[in-house]
Amino acid sequence: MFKKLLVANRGTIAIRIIRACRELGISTVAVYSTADKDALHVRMADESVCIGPPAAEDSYMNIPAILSAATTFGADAVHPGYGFLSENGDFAEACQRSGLSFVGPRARHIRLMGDKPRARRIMKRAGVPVLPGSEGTGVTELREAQADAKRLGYPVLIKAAAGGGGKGMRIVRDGAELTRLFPQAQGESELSFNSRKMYLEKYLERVRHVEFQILADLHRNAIHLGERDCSIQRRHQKLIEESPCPILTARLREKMGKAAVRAAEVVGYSNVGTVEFLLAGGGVFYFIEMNTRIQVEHGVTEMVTGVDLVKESIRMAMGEKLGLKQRQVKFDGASMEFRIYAEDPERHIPSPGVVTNHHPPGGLGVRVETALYDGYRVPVQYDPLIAKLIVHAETRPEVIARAKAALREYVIDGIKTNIPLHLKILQDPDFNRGEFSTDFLSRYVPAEPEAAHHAPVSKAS
Amino acid sequence: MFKKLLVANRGTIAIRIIRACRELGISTVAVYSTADKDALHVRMADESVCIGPPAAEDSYMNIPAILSAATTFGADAVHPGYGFLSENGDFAEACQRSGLSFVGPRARHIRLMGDKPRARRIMKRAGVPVLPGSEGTGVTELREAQADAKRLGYPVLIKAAAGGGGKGMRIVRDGAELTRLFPQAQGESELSFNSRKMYLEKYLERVRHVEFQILADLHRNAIHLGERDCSIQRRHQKLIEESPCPILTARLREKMGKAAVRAAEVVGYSNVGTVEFLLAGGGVFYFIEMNTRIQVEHGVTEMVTGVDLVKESIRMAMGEKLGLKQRQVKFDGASMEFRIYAEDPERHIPSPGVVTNHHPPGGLGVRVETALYDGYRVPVQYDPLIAKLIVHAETRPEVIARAKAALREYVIDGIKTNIPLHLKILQDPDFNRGEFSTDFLSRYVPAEPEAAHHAPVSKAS
Amino acid sequence: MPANDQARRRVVVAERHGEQMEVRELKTLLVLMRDYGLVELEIEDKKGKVRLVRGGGRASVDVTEAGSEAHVAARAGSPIKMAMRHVEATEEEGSKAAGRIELAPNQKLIESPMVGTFYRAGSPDAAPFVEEGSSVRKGQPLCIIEAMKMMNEIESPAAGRVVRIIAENGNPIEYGQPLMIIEVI
Amino acid sequence: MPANDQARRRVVVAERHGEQMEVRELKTLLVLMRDYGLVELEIEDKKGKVRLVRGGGRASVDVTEAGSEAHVAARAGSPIKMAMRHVEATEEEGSKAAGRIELAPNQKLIESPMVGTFYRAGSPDAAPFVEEGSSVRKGQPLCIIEAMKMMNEIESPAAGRVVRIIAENGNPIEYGQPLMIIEVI
Repeated sequence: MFKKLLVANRGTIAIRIIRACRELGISTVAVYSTADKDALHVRMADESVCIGPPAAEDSYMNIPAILSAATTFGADAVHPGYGFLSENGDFAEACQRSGLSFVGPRARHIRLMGDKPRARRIMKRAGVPVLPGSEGTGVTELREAQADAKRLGYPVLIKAAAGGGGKGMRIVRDGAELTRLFPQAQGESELSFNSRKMYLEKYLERVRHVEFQILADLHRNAIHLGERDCSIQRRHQKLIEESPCPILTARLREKMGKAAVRAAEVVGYSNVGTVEFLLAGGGVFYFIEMNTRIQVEHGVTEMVTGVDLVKESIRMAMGEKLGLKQRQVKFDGASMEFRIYAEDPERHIPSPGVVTNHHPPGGLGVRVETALYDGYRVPVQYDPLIAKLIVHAETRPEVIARAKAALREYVIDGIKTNIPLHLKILQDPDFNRGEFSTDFLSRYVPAEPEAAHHAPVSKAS
Repeated sequence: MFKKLLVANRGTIAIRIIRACRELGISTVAVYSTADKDALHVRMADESVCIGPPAAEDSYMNIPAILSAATTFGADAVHPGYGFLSENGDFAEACQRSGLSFVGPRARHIRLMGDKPRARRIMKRAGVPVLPGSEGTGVTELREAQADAKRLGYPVLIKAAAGGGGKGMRIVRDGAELTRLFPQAQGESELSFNSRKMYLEKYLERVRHVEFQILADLHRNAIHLGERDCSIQRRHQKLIEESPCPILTARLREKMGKAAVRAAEVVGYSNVGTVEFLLAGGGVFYFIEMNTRIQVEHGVTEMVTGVDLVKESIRMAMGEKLGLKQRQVKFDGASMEFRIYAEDPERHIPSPGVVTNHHPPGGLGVRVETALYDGYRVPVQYDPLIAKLIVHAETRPEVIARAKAALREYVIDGIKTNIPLHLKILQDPDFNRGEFSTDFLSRYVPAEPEAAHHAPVSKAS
Repeated sequence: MPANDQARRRVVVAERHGEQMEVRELKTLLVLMRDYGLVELEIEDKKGKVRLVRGGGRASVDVTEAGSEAHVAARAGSPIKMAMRHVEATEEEGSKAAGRIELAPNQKLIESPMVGTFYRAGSPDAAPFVEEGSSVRKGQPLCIIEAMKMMNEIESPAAGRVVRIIAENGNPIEYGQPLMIIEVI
Repeated sequence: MPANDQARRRVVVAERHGEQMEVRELKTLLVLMRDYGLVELEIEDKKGKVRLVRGGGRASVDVTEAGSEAHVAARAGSPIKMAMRHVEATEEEGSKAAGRIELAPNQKLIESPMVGTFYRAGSPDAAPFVEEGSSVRKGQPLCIIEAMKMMNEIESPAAGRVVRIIAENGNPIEYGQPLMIIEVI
C-alpha cells in the first residue's frame, strides 16, 4: 500500500482523490498555485505545498516543481487526475524515474493513445471499427477523391488535411456534388493552409458520443464497466453524461464493450481508461480515441456499477489484481452527471467570483462532488467546472425527476452558473425520450463554427 | 396520484418527504410553529402554513390545526413522518374522516401495535416468538413468581407491573435469590407505585436490537427489506444503525424476516412499518414491538436495497400494488447511519444555537439528510437530531473508512454536535469487529439508570 | 410581531452583549447583520444606544412580512429562497408579504388564533360584522375563522374602533396572521 | 483593499484587546470581517460599545497574498480547517503561519523560487553561506534549495546585510516561502 500520495491536480478531482486516499489510509499531499491557496483541496489534504504562480504551466503543469514537491515531502505515489499532466507520457515516465508510482497507465500507453493516427491504425488492425476515411496522408486529385468516396459510400466529408476551423470543408452527398465541390474545397484549403492535400471521411449525420469505461490491472486482465452517453456537449465541453445510454440494446452493449476491451488488451493497457466511440444509426459504431486517465464523468459509472474507480486506479497502480470478472459486473439503475460550470448561462462566458452562499442538495441518490465552500473565491485562471451533481435512481425517468428536484435545491450565490440551462434541458421532450445526438445542445446555446461534425467529441474529457 | 400533500412534521424527515413528493410531482404544504418560521422545510415546500406556537402540543401535535391547514390549503394527503402524530390512531382516523389520505397504516393497526400487551398476545398466537414473561396481569405471591421463574428459566428479571424507572427491579439468577429478592422488589413497588403486582420476564444478558423493515400494500401483500442493527444506542436515543447486521447469517436473516412478515400479515398491515426484535446469543430472537411508521433509520435500508421507502409509502397509501416480490429484493453492500445531534459531546445535553458555518461532506457513497443551512438557528424546543449522515460501500470495513473521512469533513460551527463521539466509536475495536450489544455505548457515555435491560429499545424510533 | 417587541429585542441584544463581548457573540451579531441586511450595527450598553443601519444589501430588507419584518427578511436571504430563482416563483411572497404594520400606542393588532379561512360575515349573504371605521364593543364579533367546517367567531378584545382590516375575505389564514387593527378608546 | 484599510483594521482590534492581543483572536476577527464583509469593526471593551460597518457587497473585503496575515486568517477560518478540530491538528498552521513579516523600506524579502529543501551551506560539513549580520554582495550565494537532487544556489539580489534568516536548515520549502531578509545598503 502506498503511504503518501501527491495529488497533482486541483478542484473537484483533487477532492475526489483525497477522499479515496483517506478511505484507503493513504496520507495525501496537495499541491497548489498561489491562486489556489484557499482552495478546498489544500485544506483537505494532510499536507500541502505551494508549487508556483497561478499560470498552470508554472504550477499544475510544472513537472520539476511537482516532482520536487513529491520527493521533498516524501510521497511514494502521484495521482494526476484529469487535465493538466494526466495525459503527458513524459510526466508518467519522470515519476517512475524519480521512484514515484504514477497512478495511471504506463508512459508508452499514454504516448501511443495520444498519437491519434497511430492509435487508429492499431485499432483497425485489431478489428476495432474506426471511422472510415482516406488512407495515408490524403488525396490531391479528383479521381483519387472519387475512388475514396466510392469506397466510403456517400455522404462523405471533405476536409483540408492541413487545417481545421471549417475551412475547406464540404459535405458531399453524391458523385456530381463531389465533382463540383472538391475543387472548391481544395481552393479554400490552398488559400487558407497553402496545401492542396485533402482528406475524405465517412459523414455521419446524427451520432451519439458513447464511451466505455475500462479497468485493467498490470497482469493483463481488462474489463469494461459499461458505457456513458456523453452526447449532451458543446464544443469541447460535455455538459450531461449518463449511464446506461438510453438507446443501447444489451446486444449492442456487449458488442461495443467487447471492442473496447479489445482496444485495451491489444496494447496491454493498464489502470483506468476510456474508449470513445461514435454511435450512428443501425448500431454502427466507430472508435474515436482512448483517454488514458480517469474521466470527469467517472461518477456515473460508479453509481450504476458500485465500483469505486478512483480507489481501483490506486489499487491497480500498486500492482493489485483485478478483483472482478466481466460477468460479475452488475448494472443497477440509471445515473446522470450534471456539470456545474461557473458561467453566465445566457452568454456562456466564465463567471468567477466569491461564492457568498453555498447550499448543495442532498438526500437519496444525490451525490455532489465539489470544491466549493461558503466564501470561496472561484479563481479566473482555471477550468470553470466547480461542481458535479451526480444522480442515481432505479429508472431514467426517476433520475430526471430527482435531478430536477436537486438542481432546484442547489444554491450557489455570488457567481453565475449553468444550473438554469440544466433545468431547461431536463424539460426537453427529446431529452426525456432519450432521443438526441451530439448536436442537441445547439438548440439551447448559440451555435459556433465547428471544425467537423464530430470534432468536438474528440477533445471533450 | 395525490395532488397536494401536507407534511405534518419538521426537520430532516420533512425535507425527506418534500423531496420524495417533488420527484413524484406532488405539490407540498409545510406546516410550522412560530419557532420554525426560518426552518428549511418551510422554505423548501411549495406552500407553508404557520399552525401554532412553539410547544409541540399546540402546533405539530395539534390535530385540529393540522387538519384545518390541510383542508384550507386543499391538500388531499397527509404524511406524518416520525414522532409527533405519526403513531396516533386518532389522527389517522381524523384524516380519513376529513377526506384526507393518511400516508401510513390504517388507524386500527396503529392502535393495535400501540397496545403492547395486545400486540404481544397476537404475535405469540401467530407463532412469532415474544420475550417470555408472566401471563395476564402479573403475580403477587412468591409461589406464583417461583412457578413463573421455573417456567421461564433463570436468570429472570422482576419488574413492578405498575411502574418503571428501575424501581422494584431485580435481576434474579436462582431460586434462592428469588426467595430473597422478590419481597424486596415487591416492597419497593408498593412504596413507589402503591401496587404489589409484579411482572417476571426472561432476562437476556447481551442482546442486540435488530429490526426488520416491512413494506406492505393495501392488497395484503407484504415483504421485508432486510434488517437494521440498532444496538448502538443510549437511553431512548439510537446513535448508529447499520444494515446488514454484522453477525446475522443468511439463514437467521431468512428466519427473522419471515417472522417479521408474519407479524405484519397476521394483522393485515399496510404501508411501511418496522418489526423490532431482541437478538440473543445462539440465534434466539424475540419480538419487542412494531413501529407503525417510517423510521429515522430508513435510509440505511434504502442504500442496501435501492428501494425508496418514502416514495413507496406514498404509493402504498394511494392504493398501488407492491411492485416487488420478496425474492426480487436484492441486498447490495453495507450501510450505516450516523445521527448527528446538536448536543455537547461531553455532557450530552442539547446545544441549540446559530449554525455559523455549515459544510456537509459529499462524494461517493455519502448521503446527508439535514435541515441545516448556514445561519440557521437550531431551536431549543424540539428533538436535537439535526442531520443524518448515511454512508454506503461494498463492505462494512469500507463503510467505516468512508464514514470516518466524511465525519472529518463535516463542518457544523456555532453549536456543539456528537461528531467527536461518532469518531471515537469508529475507532473502537469491538465496533470494528461488529461485536457489540445494546450496552455498548455505556463505555463512551455516562451510564444512566435504565428501566430495564431492553427498555430503551422499545422507545427508540 | 408588534413594533414595540422589535424595539425590546434590540435592547435585549444590547444588554446581553454589553457585559462581555466574546467572539461567539460577535458572530451571532454578524449573522443577524447579514440576515437582516444591516450595513451598520452599533450597540452601546445597558439601556443605551442602539444604532442599526440597513443598506442595499442582497437581503432586500424592506420586504416585510405580516407580523414580523424579521421573518421575511430572513426568508428572502435564505438559501432555498435563493434556489427558488431556478423554479417558478412561488406566490407565497406576494401573498404573505403584506407590508410592515405600524401600530400607534393605543392600537391593538388582532391576530388569528388558528389556521383556517377568514370571513368578514356570518354567511355569504349577510353584511360584514364590521367595516373600517366601525365602533366596536368589547366581545363584539369582528370576523369568522372557519376551521374544519367550524365557524369560529373572533371577538374584539376591547372597546374601540376598527382602523384597518388587513385580511381579505375568503382567504386562507395562518396561525398568528394579522387580521385587523383596533384603536382602543 | 488598500493598505491603509488594513492598518485601520489592526488598530481597531488592538484597542479591544489592550495589552494582550493574541494572534489567534486577531485571526478570528479578521475572518469574521472577511466572511461578513465588514469594512469596519470597533469593539471597546467590558461594558460596551460594538460598532460594525459593512461594505458594499457582503464579501467584498479582500483577502491578500501569501505571507500576509489575511492569508493565514482565511485558512484558519476555512470550513475544512474547522473540520480539522475533529482530526489531529495539522502542523501546517504552526509552520506556515509564520506571522506577518514587516519590512522596512530598505529591506528585501528573499522568497523561495521553487519547492525543495532549504540548506544554509553547500555541504553538511561546510559553514553556512551567511549568518544574520553578514554583509553580502549582489550575486553572492545566500543558501541552497535542493530540488530533484539538484542544488540550486539562491543569490543575493543586492548588496547589503542579512538581517534575518527565516527558514530552518534542512526544512522543506514551498514556492514563495520567505527565506531571509536583506537590508539593502
